[in-house]
Amino acid sequence: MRSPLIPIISFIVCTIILIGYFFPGTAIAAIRTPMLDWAVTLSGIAGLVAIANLIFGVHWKRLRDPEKDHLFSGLVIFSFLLTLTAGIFLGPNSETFKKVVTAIQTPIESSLMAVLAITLAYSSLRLLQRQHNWMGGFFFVSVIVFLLINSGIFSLFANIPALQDLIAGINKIPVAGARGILIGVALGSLLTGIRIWIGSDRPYNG
Amino acid sequence: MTMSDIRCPICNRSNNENADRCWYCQAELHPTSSTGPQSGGDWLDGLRGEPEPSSEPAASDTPTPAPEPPQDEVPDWLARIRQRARSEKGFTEETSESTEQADSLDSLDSFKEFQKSLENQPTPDQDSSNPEPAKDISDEDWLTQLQSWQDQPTPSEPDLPEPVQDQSVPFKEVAASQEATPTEDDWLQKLSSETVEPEQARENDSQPVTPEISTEKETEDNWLSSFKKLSTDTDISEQVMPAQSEPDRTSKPFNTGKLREWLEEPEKTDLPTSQAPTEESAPLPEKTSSSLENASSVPFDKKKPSEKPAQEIPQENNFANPFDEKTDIDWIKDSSKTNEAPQEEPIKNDSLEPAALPAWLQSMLPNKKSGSNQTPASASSTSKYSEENGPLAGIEGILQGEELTQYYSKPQSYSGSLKITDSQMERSKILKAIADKEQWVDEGIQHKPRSFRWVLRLVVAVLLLGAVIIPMLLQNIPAIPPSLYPQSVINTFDTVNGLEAGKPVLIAADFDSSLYGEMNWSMQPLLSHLMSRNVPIAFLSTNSVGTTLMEKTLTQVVIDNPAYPTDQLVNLGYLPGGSIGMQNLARSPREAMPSTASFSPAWGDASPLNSVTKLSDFGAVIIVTENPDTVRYWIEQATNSLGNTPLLVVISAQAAPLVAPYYDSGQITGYLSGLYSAASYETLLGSPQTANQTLASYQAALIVVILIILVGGIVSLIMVRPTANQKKGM
Amino acid sequence: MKTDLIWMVVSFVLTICVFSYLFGDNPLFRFVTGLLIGVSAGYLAIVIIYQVVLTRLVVPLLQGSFMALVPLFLSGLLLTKLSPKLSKLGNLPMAYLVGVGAAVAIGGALLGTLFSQVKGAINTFTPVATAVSADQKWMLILEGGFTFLGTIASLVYFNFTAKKKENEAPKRSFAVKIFAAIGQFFIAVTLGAVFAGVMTAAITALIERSHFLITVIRTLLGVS
Amino acid sequence: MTSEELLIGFVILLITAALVLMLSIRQRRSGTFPTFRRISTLSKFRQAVDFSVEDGKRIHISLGNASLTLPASASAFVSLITLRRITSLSSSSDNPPIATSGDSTLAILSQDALHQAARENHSLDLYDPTHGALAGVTPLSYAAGALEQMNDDQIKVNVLIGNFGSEVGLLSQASEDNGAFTLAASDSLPAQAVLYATTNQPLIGEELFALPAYLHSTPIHNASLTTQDMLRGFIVIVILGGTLLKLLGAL
Repeated sequence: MRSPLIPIISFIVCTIILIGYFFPGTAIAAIRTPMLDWAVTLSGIAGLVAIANLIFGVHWKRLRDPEKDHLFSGLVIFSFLLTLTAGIFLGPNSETFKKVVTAIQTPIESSLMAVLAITLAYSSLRLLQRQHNWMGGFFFVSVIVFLLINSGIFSLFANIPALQDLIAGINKIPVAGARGILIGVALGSLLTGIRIWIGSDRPYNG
Repeated sequence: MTMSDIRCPICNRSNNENADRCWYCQAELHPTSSTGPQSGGDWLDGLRGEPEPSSEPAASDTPTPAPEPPQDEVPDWLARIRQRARSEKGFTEETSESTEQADSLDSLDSFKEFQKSLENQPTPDQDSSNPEPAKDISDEDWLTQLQSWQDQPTPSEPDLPEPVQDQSVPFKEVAASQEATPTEDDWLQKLSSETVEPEQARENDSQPVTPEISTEKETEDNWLSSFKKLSTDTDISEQVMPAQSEPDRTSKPFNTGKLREWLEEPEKTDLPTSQAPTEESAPLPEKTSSSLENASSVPFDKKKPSEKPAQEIPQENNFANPFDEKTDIDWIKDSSKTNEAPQEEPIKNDSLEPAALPAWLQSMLPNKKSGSNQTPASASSTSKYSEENGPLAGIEGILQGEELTQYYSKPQSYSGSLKITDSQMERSKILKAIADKEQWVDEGIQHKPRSFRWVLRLVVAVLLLGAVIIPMLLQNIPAIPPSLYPQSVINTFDTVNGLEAGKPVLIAADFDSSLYGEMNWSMQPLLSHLMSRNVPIAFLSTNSVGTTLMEKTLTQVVIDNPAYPTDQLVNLGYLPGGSIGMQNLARSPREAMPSTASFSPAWGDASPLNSVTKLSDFGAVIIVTENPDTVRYWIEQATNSLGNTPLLVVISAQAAPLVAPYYDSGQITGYLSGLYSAASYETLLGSPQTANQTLASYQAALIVVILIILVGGIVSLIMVRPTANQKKGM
Repeated sequence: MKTDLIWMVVSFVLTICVFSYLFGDNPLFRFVTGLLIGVSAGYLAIVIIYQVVLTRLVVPLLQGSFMALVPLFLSGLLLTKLSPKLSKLGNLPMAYLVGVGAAVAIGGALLGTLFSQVKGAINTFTPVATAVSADQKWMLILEGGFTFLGTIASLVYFNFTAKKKENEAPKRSFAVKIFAAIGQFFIAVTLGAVFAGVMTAAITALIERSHFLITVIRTLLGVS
Repeated sequence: MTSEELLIGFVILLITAALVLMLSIRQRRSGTFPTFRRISTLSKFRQAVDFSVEDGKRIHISLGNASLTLPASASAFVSLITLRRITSLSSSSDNPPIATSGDSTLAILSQDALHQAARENHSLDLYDPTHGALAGVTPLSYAAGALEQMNDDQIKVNVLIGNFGSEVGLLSQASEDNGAFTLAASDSLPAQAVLYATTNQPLIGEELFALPAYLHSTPIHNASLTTQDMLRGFIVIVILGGTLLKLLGAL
């Protein structure tokens, strides 16, 4: 059953925060501050809900499904519970508990990024196969040029008078494109936000 | 996606020309689906098109196998058919005499309108000028009838006539000729629509909308009902013909679906039902009269058993679904039965038909009825149909007038060649794709076997790891030291150099574990510089792991700067809420982060932060992140509160081009991006450390990557041809 | 010290397991990904409990803050999302969050990016005023003009509106096409530069991991 | 930011919202819709969805890891709208799409989106809340969780829409390795760059925000996109005028 209450609440909250944003000295701005605090708290609680759903909804369910990978889900649940228990007993500031991040999470994630380096290099082999057009050509050349710049190899030719200016000039080109893209993304964000604000898009259930 | 060639008849939006259905509303796009009668789909056409015999109830009763007479034969079954046609005609004449005349005026008016509309359109006259139909009238005639049969009545048919000779050409020509004859059906449909409920007629005509299945069904019903009307309620012809001063027509109830050839060259036709002289005497313009001729043609030719269904079936099957296919086969059998005993049981079949036929078979009823079995039973069923479904049941006259106006006002035009052939082609493509188990493959990419890909990937990995590890192991491979210093690095260095000694800086350690290695090395020289200047450092993170990793880095840097007092480091912990948290911090740092990560007061007198009440009280704010969006969020939320406090950024190399616009705009005072910037900073600082030590590996790996990309690019240029889409760019 | 060595070995093994992905998806890789998901979720849960629930919800309530009742109420409703039957009650706090999110998106986009970037684009030629010589001035004008053209063209490239003629694909006007083509160049160069940056960052991660692996091996072997 | 700038911003906001509403109402009344340029990837995507449904395969939608408390929430909203639309498009399939996300609020909203779509398509019996799940809480753990889903043989279409980092390269490469169709769009430039190099014709820049209009095409979405273009034109004029004045001043 759809209730008009839900979108109305969304609209009011959005309006109050926006007014507080654009008119910081007004009374509404004072209301806005605790409202934002509540949102912070809520997002934290939402985190707990989603994690509970991930562990006890998705992976627990998989564990009971004979067709699914039990080992993977079992490992997720086990490592979660172990970390949670350690965190509760040791506290978040315990050096031992921090090893969870520094000795487990960070090595795995950093290694994944290292694997990404190889994956991207491998994908780059077929870069021009994928984008076999002139835009792809510019992309290709741009990648080569900026990799050369990033490598610092031009320091070998530091004696060439205008080289630094040339590199600075080349670095300006992506600034122009990035600015255009950033403005465009901001426009899209603005319009999307407005659609949510006026209630035409309702990502929530209601 | 988007819009290219085909505009959806429902939502009026453009769609890709290859699309079967509207991207937005799911309505069918092709002309066959864009009109009511045609939207019934090709499978209905398949049913209706060839198997006239299917409309033969007699056939269904006689379980004989389906012979497939050669196309050129003129067997004696034709004689039987004609004989049967005569009998049927006679029967329907009787029926027509008993039809009601309640709607005669409306019908007449609408018919006149229709005639007028036809005057400006190409008509089947073209067919009459074509000598071909006259050659083998027995065959061609039959073919024409077959095709006219097959085509569903469509409003715009008059502009579609094609020479009948084309019918002998497979596929496209057949399709074209199938569209030639629908003029008759169309004409019939219009006439018959007088008695069809307006809603249904509208669906047939202009709103093929909505789900395909329902549309098909509705269309089918309308189609059926129209034929029922025409074949049984001969009042149409009765009403029309008198109005056109053609009394002969009124006596011919079968004027709804006859062959043009038969009408135009009656002398060559041995059909006994030829009323051509009467029809041609109609005081109408040439085109219209020819239409009238078509209209007045007795459609019982359609009832003839097909000689060529066996030839046409495969063509139809190209687009008919398996169900159709099966049906077609049934029809072949039926046709053979009909051939054998065409006249035996017409009346008997009529009596059995309503209860015995399944839905799909009912779709063929119009043929049967229009062709022969125009029994009172079918007539009543038609009227019953109208009464049941119409919102104004029993007030048909009123509805007719209103509906017809709308009906004629929106004639739809089809191109003769595209109408069915495209559909067939589409479906054949889809079928082929399904049969081939087509998968989504990037255009222009030659997909290698999995093993090959693994090998290639391993080669790349070995090359890269070799480039990285060898300089580390050998330690004597020289790196190219930085000598070109980016202005952003110099600005950062100058800013840190200019910081007041006791004024704390705030570091937002908003990086996660994935790029910790890069961030760690990138920020170390900056942190070292800060510590060398004895600047208190407060740090926080909007990321759950940021402060933990920052602590680790600071621990490493402190080891290199033993003079720096560690009580100058304040871990404010996790700042929840993303940009909302940033806003809160910008508004009031003390409220946003009241305590340290260890839950001690962060802003007390003993704290190095005791002088800070607002963000601008910090000597500098330094954002350390791998994510350019994070920089953006900080700029968006904190710029107003910073005042003159410089904003510095240590960022991953991947985000450097995105930070540059903010740097150019003056929102960022300076930034370091990646390992090479860190190496430059170390050089500026005069203490080359980790960044410089790994520079050889870094440069070697990047050069290998460049070579890999170059080789791949050259191979691509040599081996791959661009597709049409790719040539156009993105 | 011994503990550190154990953790180092753990990190080493985990790194090797991840690198096994180069041979495709395999049990070792699945093991580390499962571990990563579980551990990171557990760590975040602890951080939320300590830094959000305790400090922002429980402590203010214990201190008698009535304002904390509102987030408490909303949090209670949000927890109903765990139950399929009661999940409707959770729509209210989600609508609240969405409203906040929309406001943040609007404010950030309008004031944070649009204003600043438009100002930045307008100030493209500002350095011209600081030129000390005519040559430098013209160089700066040229550079500014290039950046300016790139910004405008990139913006125009994304223009979605097109004109549609009967039986033809939608087409953009000629002027838009020209600018879009120029914009494509700038966008391609920008994406190329960013991709080069991504490659550089990933390579740095590879170097860091390789450095770590070599360090561990050396440590285990007793080689300095 | 000065109070004048804030006021100007607020006025622009109001005008933009009014324009969206006005154009939407106008489209509703007139029944005419604006024409947008062709984005060929979306045509292929539609075909891929059809194929997936016909094959009885599943569609996987990665919603990214944008939090609602970050400005990137806009991309999260777009991904949710897209999820709902794709769920509707594939409603005839026995295997409804699965959605993975890297943010908790997004995960909850993805469940809501799936539920809404199931309700609209009268397929609530197929609705499973675990089909909209948090895959991981950090970008890389999210990528790892999404990889786990993508390696499922049942997945033949992968939709990567939302806020990603460069780790999206792992996802796009895995999708290609599995022979699945990939529709990718992100508001993040590193992700766009990676997708441009690793997938065939990804959506670039703000094309992500045009998705609702292209996929759903309701009057409000069309009006939104039209307004976006109008604002773009306005910004171009402002930049042109402002630059000209600045240049004249500098010279």
